Amino acid sequence: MKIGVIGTGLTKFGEIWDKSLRDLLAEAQLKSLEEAGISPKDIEMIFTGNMCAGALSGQLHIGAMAAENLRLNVPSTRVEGACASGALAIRAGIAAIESGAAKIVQVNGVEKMTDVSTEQVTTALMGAGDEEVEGFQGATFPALYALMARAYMQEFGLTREELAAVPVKSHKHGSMNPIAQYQKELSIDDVINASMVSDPLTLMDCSPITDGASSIILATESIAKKLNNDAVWVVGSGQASDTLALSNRDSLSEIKATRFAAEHAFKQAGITARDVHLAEVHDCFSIAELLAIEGLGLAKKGEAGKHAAAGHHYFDSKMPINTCGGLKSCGHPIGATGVKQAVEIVHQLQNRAGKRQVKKAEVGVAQNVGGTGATVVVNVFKR
Amino acid sequence: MKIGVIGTGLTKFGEIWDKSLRDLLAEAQLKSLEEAGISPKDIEMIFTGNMCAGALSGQLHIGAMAAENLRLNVPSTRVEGACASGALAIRAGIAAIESGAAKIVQVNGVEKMTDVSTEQVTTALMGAGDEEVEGFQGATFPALYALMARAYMQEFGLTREELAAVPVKSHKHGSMNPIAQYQKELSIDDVINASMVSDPLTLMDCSPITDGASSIILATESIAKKLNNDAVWVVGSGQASDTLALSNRDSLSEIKATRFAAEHAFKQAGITARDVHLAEVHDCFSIAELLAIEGLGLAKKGEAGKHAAAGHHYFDSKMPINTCGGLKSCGHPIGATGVKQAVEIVHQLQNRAGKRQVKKAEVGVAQNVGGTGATVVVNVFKR
Amino acid sequence: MFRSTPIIRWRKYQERYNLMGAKCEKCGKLHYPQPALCTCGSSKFIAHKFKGEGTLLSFTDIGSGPEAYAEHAPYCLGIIQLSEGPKITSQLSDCKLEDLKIGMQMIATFRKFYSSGEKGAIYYGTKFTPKW
Amino acid sequence: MFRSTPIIRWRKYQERYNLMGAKCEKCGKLHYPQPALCTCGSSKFIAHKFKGEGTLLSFTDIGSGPEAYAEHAPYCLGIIQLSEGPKITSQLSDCKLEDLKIGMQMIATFRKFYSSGEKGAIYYGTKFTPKW
Ligand SMILES: [Zn+2]
Ligand SMILES: [Zn+2]
Repeated sequence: MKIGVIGTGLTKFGEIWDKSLRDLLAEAQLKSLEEAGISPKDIEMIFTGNMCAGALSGQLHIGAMAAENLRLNVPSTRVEGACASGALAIRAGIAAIESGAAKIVQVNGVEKMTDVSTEQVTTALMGAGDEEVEGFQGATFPALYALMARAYMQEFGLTREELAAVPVKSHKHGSMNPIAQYQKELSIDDVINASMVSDPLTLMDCSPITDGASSIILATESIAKKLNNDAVWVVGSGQASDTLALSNRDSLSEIKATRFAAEHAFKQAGITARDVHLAEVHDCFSIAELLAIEGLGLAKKGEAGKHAAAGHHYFDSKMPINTCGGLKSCGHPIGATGVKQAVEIVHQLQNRAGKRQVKKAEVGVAQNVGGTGATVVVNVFKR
Repeated sequence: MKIGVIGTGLTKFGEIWDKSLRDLLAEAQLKSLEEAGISPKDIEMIFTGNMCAGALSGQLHIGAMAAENLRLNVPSTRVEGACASGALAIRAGIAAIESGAAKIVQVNGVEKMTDVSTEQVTTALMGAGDEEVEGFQGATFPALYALMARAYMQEFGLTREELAAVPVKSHKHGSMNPIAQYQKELSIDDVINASMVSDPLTLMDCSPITDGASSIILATESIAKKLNNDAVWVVGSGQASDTLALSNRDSLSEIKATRFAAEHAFKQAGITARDVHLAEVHDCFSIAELLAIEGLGLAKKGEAGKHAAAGHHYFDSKMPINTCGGLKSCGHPIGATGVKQAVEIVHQLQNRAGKRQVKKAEVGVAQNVGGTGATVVVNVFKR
Repeated sequence: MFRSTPIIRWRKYQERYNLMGAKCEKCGKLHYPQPALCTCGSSKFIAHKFKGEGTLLSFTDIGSGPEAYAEHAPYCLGIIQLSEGPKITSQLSDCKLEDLKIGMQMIATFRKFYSSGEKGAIYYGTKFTPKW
Repeated sequence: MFRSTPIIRWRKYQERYNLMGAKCEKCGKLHYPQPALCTCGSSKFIAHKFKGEGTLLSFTDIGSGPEAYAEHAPYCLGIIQLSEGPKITSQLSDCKLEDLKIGMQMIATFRKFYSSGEKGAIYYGTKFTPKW
């Protein structure tokens, strides 16, 4: 597989009071077109990832909205897999091109979350879990990840300080990313002493509520080579599923679907975990970043926390992780996240990442998780 | 394009009190597997259409649920385009096979609508329109289609009696379909004298609130030939978009996206409208059936009502339309509808449609609409 | 969706209170509401206030509305072509279904829409009424 | 999602009130709740009532829950491995976070969950509590 990313577009991430769901989506759409140097009429299909607009804005049918924004009548579809919706939209775009149905595709992600109360957001996000098994019990996503964190800490001896190294690093990266929601550094103490959300996770272990949109343009190899002499290539893509409810899985201390998705994506890309120069992973909660790193094979089981504490995941260290600031610091507009991860990898591979630029990066991986790991997508990008 | 439909599965459509969203989905999934004579492990990817489970059951992430039902870890994705979600899932399945990513794919549709109040359903369904332009104004879907009906009646002189011929025919067909929600025949007077919902549309012009699920198994040509000596083939597929809001379109009396989707699907299938032996079309409201017939080119603009009144759309007449009873009589579990349309066409082309069997049918078309026409999918099936 | 916070109300204030749309800077085409792109391909607009007069293209009535409008029903709904060109979906106030006719002239009027919960914000906006 | 009608409550009555799960007719494996398919591939099950005893695999607390549980917070949540095998997500009642320890024995108890609106139905179900 060799599909070109020929344009990227991101809005600011954060509380964007003056922009609606449609405004955010349109802004990212127009930016990716502008960067690709093409006109709306060149777009043959559109796929858009979104999770919560039905619950938070009363708006489904985002596919039609995305086409309308470009004044197009082309096929335009919304894809949803909870927090993995963005990467699923990328996979839909890949399938459209690989099937020959389209040569140039726009892939977007969008979420508008700050129009409603936190309780409404919490309720809406529980749609990612199992409503009958988890939602009825009053479970929340911070709580479900806290269950995983505690089980992992017990099993592998991870300390609270090691876990806190994850958001500290995220905020360091976010401080160098102009679109990030939070651009302020944190200390280990800031994380540990923040208000407790679901023990052992504090507020600083949790990704925030964010508005934002992201967009990329995908094209066939020949078109990408013609239009862009610095295209980045999608060379592998994997997706795997697991039970909706955490309690229905064999282990609470791993996200098995990451392993399955990575195996497929790496095989397709012809790489192994050793070939990966940087990764964007789904750190909706700090524990999730460690599970992601281990699931991708970038650390042995139980060891990701030690690497984090040793500083290996900074942009200028051995294995740069979440150089954009991750979901924690860059923000987590759910549907936009998966596409934003791709944008960050593309910018890094094109040497456009400014102060947080990783040196000599040629292979980047993006891992996007839905729920507590019921859907995982892994996409591999190459220079 | 030549993709085989090697298995079909439908639940009963109606108020299925004792079954949850998950139960309905699982039932259809197991039925299509059984009919195909394959085991869950043969399924390489799953796509599921659903519109409202987030709003009506608090459950998003239906892709993972579908995989869990079969105890699989394969890629499984929910696709949403309002009331066209089912046919969009079929398109996603087609793309998966055409791209070479999978050889056998399960495509499902599901909706569980009777757990909540009618007002909640009405609110959720407005997610298919434009929330800011239509929803804020208190618009409902019956009202938006009533606006189209009145504009069409004024422009083409369609009478109330002609329009009533649509649900009368639907109920005749539904009376011969054991899974239909309503299996009772109606008269023209029953339609006209039913309680007014949104003038000129009465309750008998409106599809009901329905629980149900549907499933098909798609396979490559070679696998389909091996597994099934009576496979029906998907030979063309088209999708088009239009503005979310009805008021932003040029005309209130046509659904332009049907025309665009049909042009593409027919071209791909190598057919014209004259080659079509029967069609399942999206009669969410009786006016929609006339607009669909004209959009597909099965009648000239403004003439579909006369054909309806003349009885041409019965299963044993010139141009059988909605032999399953349509959305009106068979019921309209939103996400399930598009896949059920495919199931009906397959059963007709395989001579399995019982009392409502169309004679010598070899080419069937399914047209599925999202919102007031902001998304339309047309799929062409051949014996 | 009927938001329980006043943010959306503030964001759409001009559009809904004052029929504020947009004029394309490049080709001059008028839009309501402001789109992402003009038909000419430009994305630059300046605010344009519509006069609030137009022609009724179609209409209907709603006996049972969505949750937020439950106590508000029944009401009439129509599509009006503004005299400047764009079309608008609008509630029709101060009239009954029998009063309405395709092609009749309508004018904008400022009205209450719905209130969000018992203590929630009250939402206002423009409705249209026949120009008797 | 917290349904405003009692239908879902009725449908899950046995499962939630009586910890009723399923036993595979073919291989005898126990499940909670009943799945579509057993690991052996069979879809035939008979009802099986779990004893309501198990081991705490992990736990946490929730200070601010979803809308329906707003007045109910704070509460503890855990995953219990039932003595018969299956795992269950459950609220933990009659205990504080400090009381809990991975590996401790838990027993089922019948409790109120939440009420739907001021006049709405009250939902009940099984919670787990430490076996002191
Ligand atoms: Zn212009
Ligand atoms: Zn078994």
